[in-house]
Amino acid sequence: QDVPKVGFVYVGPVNDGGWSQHHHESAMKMKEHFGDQIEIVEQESVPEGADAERVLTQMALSGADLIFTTSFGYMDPTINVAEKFPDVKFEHATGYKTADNVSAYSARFYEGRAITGYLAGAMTETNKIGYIGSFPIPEVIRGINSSYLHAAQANPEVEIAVVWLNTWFDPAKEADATQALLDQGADVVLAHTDSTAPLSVLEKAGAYGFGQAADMAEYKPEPRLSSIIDDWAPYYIDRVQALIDGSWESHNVWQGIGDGMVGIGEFTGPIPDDVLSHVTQMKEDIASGAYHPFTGPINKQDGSAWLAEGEVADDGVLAGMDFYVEGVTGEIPN
Amino acid sequence: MDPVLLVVSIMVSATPILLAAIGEMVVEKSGVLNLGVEGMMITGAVMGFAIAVGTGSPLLGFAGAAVAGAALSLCFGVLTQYLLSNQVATGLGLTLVGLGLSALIGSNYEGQRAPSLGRLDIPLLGDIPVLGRMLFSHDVMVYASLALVAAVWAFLRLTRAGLILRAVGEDHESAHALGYKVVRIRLAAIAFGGACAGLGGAYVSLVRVPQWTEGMTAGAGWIALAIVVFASWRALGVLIGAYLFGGVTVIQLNLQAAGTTLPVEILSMSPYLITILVLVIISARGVHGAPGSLGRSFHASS
Amino acid sequence: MDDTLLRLRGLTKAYPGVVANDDVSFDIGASEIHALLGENGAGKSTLVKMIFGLVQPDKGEMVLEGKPYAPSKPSDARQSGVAMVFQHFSLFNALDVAENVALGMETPPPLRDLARQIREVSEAYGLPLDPRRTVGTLSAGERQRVEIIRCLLQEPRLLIMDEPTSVLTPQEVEILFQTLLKLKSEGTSILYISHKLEEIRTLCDEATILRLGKNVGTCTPRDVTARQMAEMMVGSSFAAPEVRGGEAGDVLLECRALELPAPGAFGTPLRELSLEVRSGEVLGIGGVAGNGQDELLSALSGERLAPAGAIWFKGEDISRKGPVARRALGVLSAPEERLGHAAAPNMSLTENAVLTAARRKELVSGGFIDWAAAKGFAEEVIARFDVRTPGPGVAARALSGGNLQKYVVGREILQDPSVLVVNQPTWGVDAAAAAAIRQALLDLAGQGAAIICISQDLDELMEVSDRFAALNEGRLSRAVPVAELDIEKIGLMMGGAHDMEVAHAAG
Amino acid sequence: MIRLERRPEPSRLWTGVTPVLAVLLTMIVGGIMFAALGKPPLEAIRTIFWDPLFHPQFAGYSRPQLLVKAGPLILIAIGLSIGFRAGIWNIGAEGQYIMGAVCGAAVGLAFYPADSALLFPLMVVAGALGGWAWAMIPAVLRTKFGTNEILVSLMLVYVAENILASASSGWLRNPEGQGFPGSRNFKQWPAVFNDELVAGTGMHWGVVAAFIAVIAAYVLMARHIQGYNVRLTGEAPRAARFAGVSPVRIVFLCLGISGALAGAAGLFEVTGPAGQVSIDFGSGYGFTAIIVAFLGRLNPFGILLAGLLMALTYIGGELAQLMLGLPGASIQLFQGMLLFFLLATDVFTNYRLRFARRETA
Ligand SMILES: Nc1ncnc2c1ncn2[C@@H]1O[C@H](COP(=O)(O)OP(=O)(O)OP(=O)(O)O)[C@@H](O)[C@H]1O
Ligand SMILES: Nc1ncnc2c1ncn2[C@@H]1O[C@H](COP(=O)(O)OP(=O)(O)OP(=O)(O)O)[C@@H](O)[C@H]1O
Ligand SMILES: [Mg+2]
Ligand SMILES: [Mg+2]
Repeated sequence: QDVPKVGFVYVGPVNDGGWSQHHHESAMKMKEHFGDQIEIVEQESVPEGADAERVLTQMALSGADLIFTTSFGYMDPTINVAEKFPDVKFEHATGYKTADNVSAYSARFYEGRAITGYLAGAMTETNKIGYIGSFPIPEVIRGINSSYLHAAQANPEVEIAVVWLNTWFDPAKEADATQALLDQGADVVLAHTDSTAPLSVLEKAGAYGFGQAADMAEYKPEPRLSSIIDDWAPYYIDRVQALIDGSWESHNVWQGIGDGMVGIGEFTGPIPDDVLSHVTQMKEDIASGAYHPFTGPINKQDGSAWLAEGEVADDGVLAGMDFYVEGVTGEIPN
Repeated sequence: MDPVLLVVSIMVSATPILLAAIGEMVVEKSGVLNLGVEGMMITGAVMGFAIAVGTGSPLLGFAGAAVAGAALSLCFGVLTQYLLSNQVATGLGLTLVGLGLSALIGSNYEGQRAPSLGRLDIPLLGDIPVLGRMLFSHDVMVYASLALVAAVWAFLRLTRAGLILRAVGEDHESAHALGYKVVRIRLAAIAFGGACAGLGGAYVSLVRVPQWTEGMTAGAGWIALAIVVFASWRALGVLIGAYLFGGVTVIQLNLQAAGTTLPVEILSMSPYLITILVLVIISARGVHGAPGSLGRSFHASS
Repeated sequence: MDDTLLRLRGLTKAYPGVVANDDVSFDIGASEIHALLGENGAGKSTLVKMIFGLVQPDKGEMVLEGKPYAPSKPSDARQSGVAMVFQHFSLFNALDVAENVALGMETPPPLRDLARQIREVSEAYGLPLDPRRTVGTLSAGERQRVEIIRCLLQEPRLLIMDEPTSVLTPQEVEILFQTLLKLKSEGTSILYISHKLEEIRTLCDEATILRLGKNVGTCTPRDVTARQMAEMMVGSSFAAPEVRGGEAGDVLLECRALELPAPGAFGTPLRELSLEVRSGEVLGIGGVAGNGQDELLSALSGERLAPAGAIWFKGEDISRKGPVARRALGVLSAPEERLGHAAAPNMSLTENAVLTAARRKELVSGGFIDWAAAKGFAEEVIARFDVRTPGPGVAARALSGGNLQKYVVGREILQDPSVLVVNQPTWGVDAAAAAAIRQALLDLAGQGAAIICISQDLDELMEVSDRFAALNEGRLSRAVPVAELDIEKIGLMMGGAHDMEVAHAAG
Repeated sequence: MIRLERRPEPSRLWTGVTPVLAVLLTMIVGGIMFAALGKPPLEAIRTIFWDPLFHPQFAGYSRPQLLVKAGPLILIAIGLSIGFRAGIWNIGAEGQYIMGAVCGAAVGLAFYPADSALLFPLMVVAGALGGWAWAMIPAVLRTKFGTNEILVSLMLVYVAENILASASSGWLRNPEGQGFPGSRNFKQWPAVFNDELVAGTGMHWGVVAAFIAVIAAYVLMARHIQGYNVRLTGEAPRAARFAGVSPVRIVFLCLGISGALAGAAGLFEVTGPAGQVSIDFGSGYGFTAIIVAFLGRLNPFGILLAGLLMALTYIGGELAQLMLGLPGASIQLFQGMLLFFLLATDVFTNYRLRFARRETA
């Protein structure tokens, strides 16, 4: 009974090949790291909202000491349950609310998007890249902006076409959307949804894409050029260690390539050497903090100034980003 | 927008619904309403995928999917035909069971890749400049689905077995009085419908996406049901309906990708709204053609 | 015996709670028209279903032309040369004539050849039919032709007909009889079921009578009276209706040039239909099934609303009033189809009492149903009309047709209607029950109600009506006092010769 | 040979016995399935059916949760059952549930941060009206054009989901939510928060409404002429027209009731247990309620029990995941089996098994 119990709650099945699977795998790595020092319980496919609150409560009742709630929609349930169980610690992913016993953690995926965006800009021959959006939330808008800015760095002519799907995960829709983007002349497609369906379609069409959430190494060397990998394991190990040490404290962190939370998959495929060295360098600069993907001058879509020359976006604005940067066409649905 | 590419995309996106709908049409023609298409499709999707991965042959995968779909549909068949359960409820139950079962079976297949089904360029025809790429350069299942539509049409219109099937759906009492085995004929139709739904599901997991993920048919089975009504229970209508729905789905994505100013919400609702609209137009025209005994239980009281 | 075609020995078939056939034995001779008689539920249909292979006997055996005969399915029967025209047609409305015929044959030729054969055979027997017509659009008489042609094409040795004439005009009956006689002369035997005893006397050579599933005797119909046969069926004597209605009083219900479009693809429109019926009077409306009887009843009951000014009750325009309002006024009706129209099959008799009697019997107050009162009313109907059932809690479908019919008609009569419209009040009902229902209608008229009796049974109409009118393709002929009519005039009226004078001149 | 023989009337005995039999069969077959998945079958069954009620550690919490989970299911299923009785197949309650939540929440949020006691009742009305209006679409299309209501109501679920998505990431988005999707959380707005009425019971207004709906539906169907008309329409449409029942009116009545109840359920849920309008608000209650309606054999009290049983399998299923690591999908399959077995055993209510003997053929 002495070993600490760590719980994980996932929004999808643990083998969804995307978001939930990554949290699950990271949890497994963490468990491997600690072995018998801890006990772990997991619950998959928990709908957000009322059900989440119940599942969290039951988990807390079952004696969990630290619970990771791995989806944005669990934010309010987490806060509510945390209030009822002050002795249990909670870690909520991708949200912004914290409490004495609730931490928030999130990844700076836009750093990865800068790299894949640059690759997309460099690799497109039609000067048109596609982007599959899930929901029009800051996280995704940030990704579109970051991708476009860096694609334009590589290729000033580039255009970006966005298709919104209103889902994180629907392989058939993702496949159709990819096909539609290809039909519209895009030859590199970035996906902000979690399945490998886009890569399958891209492979057939001979176009390029990227791994999302996972390395998606099955699609190496082509069509996958690189990938943005969610790697939560270091963070989980860190936090569970803190729990064991009794040093756990609430915080709100946003980690990127430098901390290892955002991984960049191996560069594969016919990337020209100069592009390769550029992105390799970019990755290092971002990791070291030498380069911030949102560094001015950047204007907003309507042409108004946002960041002056050399100015770096602050986290507050980034966190709530609800506008496109200049050059992105189309409107954000609302 | 390149019309050639568009047509190709539409055909691929419509094929799963087309397969499921043509099967369901036969089921309904025999007087049975099976609302479990979604459950049979998803089961077909997972079994097709599992078998294709296991054997390395997508065609075997399709065969397995058909068998799995048929097997599941026979659960429905036994319940509704022998145990006389309500067809609506049983169909819904079938969907539930199919979704659960497929998720269980599929948990080992997530993230795997399926062997791909090659494109079948029809020689000569495939070389015709525009049409060739548009119509004669698909995978074999696209042709199979079209052939199936033609076969179903011919079966129902031209053969005695087809006539009997229609008769059973039209009036099971009369058919029974003439000595036709209503229940057996319906079971055969149900199994056929299940097999078609299975094929449709496998097309999603083996060709269109292609990979297995839980719940991946995402409502296609329901659309297939709508299309049967939409088609007024005619094979050609099913073809048109499936391609129309596939068309709207693909075109709305293309419009988004092309950067239209139409609001995204309207675009993504459009396949459903247009389906409703067409259903309304068709029913307002008074073309129904629903089989007379559709959805009614039959019990030979002798 | 050499000239025996089919020999039945000890056939027994039990259903839960009832032995439908109990040790039935008789012979059907070659080239013989053999009648099978019996009350409702006597087991006639069950017996012929066994001969046709639709039902398997529990016990007993059959010998066809000296060989044991045990059909396990209709196709066995067809192969042995047995064909059957069903009591309830076994036709498919949405299919065409040729398809319908093909479905009833063992090995039909291709549809095109079949269509030609249908034309040939139908003309040869004087029953013209267009093989491409959709069956749903045919009249009842034409539908029966389809059934008969279907049998004839198989050149049967034994043709079974279960109540074939209940839907035919006298002229059509005449044609049918000629066909049957022709068949007989060609060597075909016919097993003929009917409740119309006069018909049997003209047509049949032999008759077997069933009562409660047992063979209670045979007779030669020509040698006995209809009344004797009826008494054999019932097992006792019974009274024919006696009291004629009272004196005709004021006009209670009136239709003025009622026009109503057809209700669906297979319905009949009502055209310029005018009628009036007075207190104490029974207006009989004859006509071949499918000429607007159903539609007329729907229009009078309020089930379908008529254009304003078309239907008047005691000088009040009730055209736009629905069934509830009309019942409140005293205009009641009982449709032909008992199950599903006049009564809900799966609901109890008590519940079915509420169906039409809610208002007049005050079974509903403030929107809430008084189930005790409803049960009381149901019990009253059961008692007064001798409905044979365990009690009012029984589902309507559990009653036999005749009993349910008594219940349905009784339910309306006991509500003291001012006007009662009935359609086929004794359809398929056995002689004794039919007599009781007719008597009740006459008694009601005697109390001053106006009654419209729509029926295809001319004998019935002659028996109960004061005046007679005929429906033809939705038009109603002028009503003529029954005393002035003979069978030929009636036939002409039913055939659509509305103006009697012209008809006479032509004839 | 085994044959079915229709009973003259449904058997009272079997009406009561079949659900029990179905649950037992489900336990047996489910147990086999759990064993096949390598989990201890008895323990799994016990965790699903027993622990939520009696486990010392959890029961105190999960017992009230049973009501929270069953409340919306019952409320929606009651509405659906009335329509199903009349042969009107509203399969799209999920859409009406969503629209009820969106409309009710929108009306409420328009007054944020008002503190009036009238606001919550107003929201309930708005929610019910939202669901009602959404159900009126298939009703109007069916009565005007004869369009199949199964398909229209179903298609409208997808439309409603799109509206929900745009509401939660657009026009109802919490202005203080830093651009994240999701409306304001009603839990932080006491004036409209649909909280437990008595702490620790799980009783919120939605559950109260569900109980009222059960009783009202019973009275309507068993005693009131309109309920009778509904049943009559389902049993024999032609007889209903003959009785004077307007089929159009029945369509509007049935779809209206089920839409309004589903809408109200959505509102109670969004202001209570869910707390906010979010993209994932639609959690399938509308579809599960169809199963609940049939499990309860369209009888109000049956639905009450079925709703609780369904809630038990959900909560028990979650516990089984937590304690035994049972995969989520197996619970779904388990529920499907329950419905199948109920439908299968239902045959005994209306039919009797006969072992046919044939002496001479
Ligand atoms: N399938 C069946 N199941 C149960 N009972 C049946 C069945 N068919 C007939 N019966 C019963 O058997 C008896 C004989 O029925 P049958 O239909 O043979 O009578 P019938 O003489 O043809 O009557 P009618 O003149 O009304 O047509 C009736 O009591 C009937 O209720
Ligand atoms: N099937 C029925 N049988 C007998 N009475 C009925 C039936 N249905 C409704 N009624 C009675 O008719 C009265 C009015 O019913 P209902 O409200 O359905 O019709 P309505 O006349 O159109 O009413 P309103 O004009 O108020 O809309 C009720 O008091 C009820 O008792
Ligand atoms: Mg009979
Ligand atoms: Mg009114």
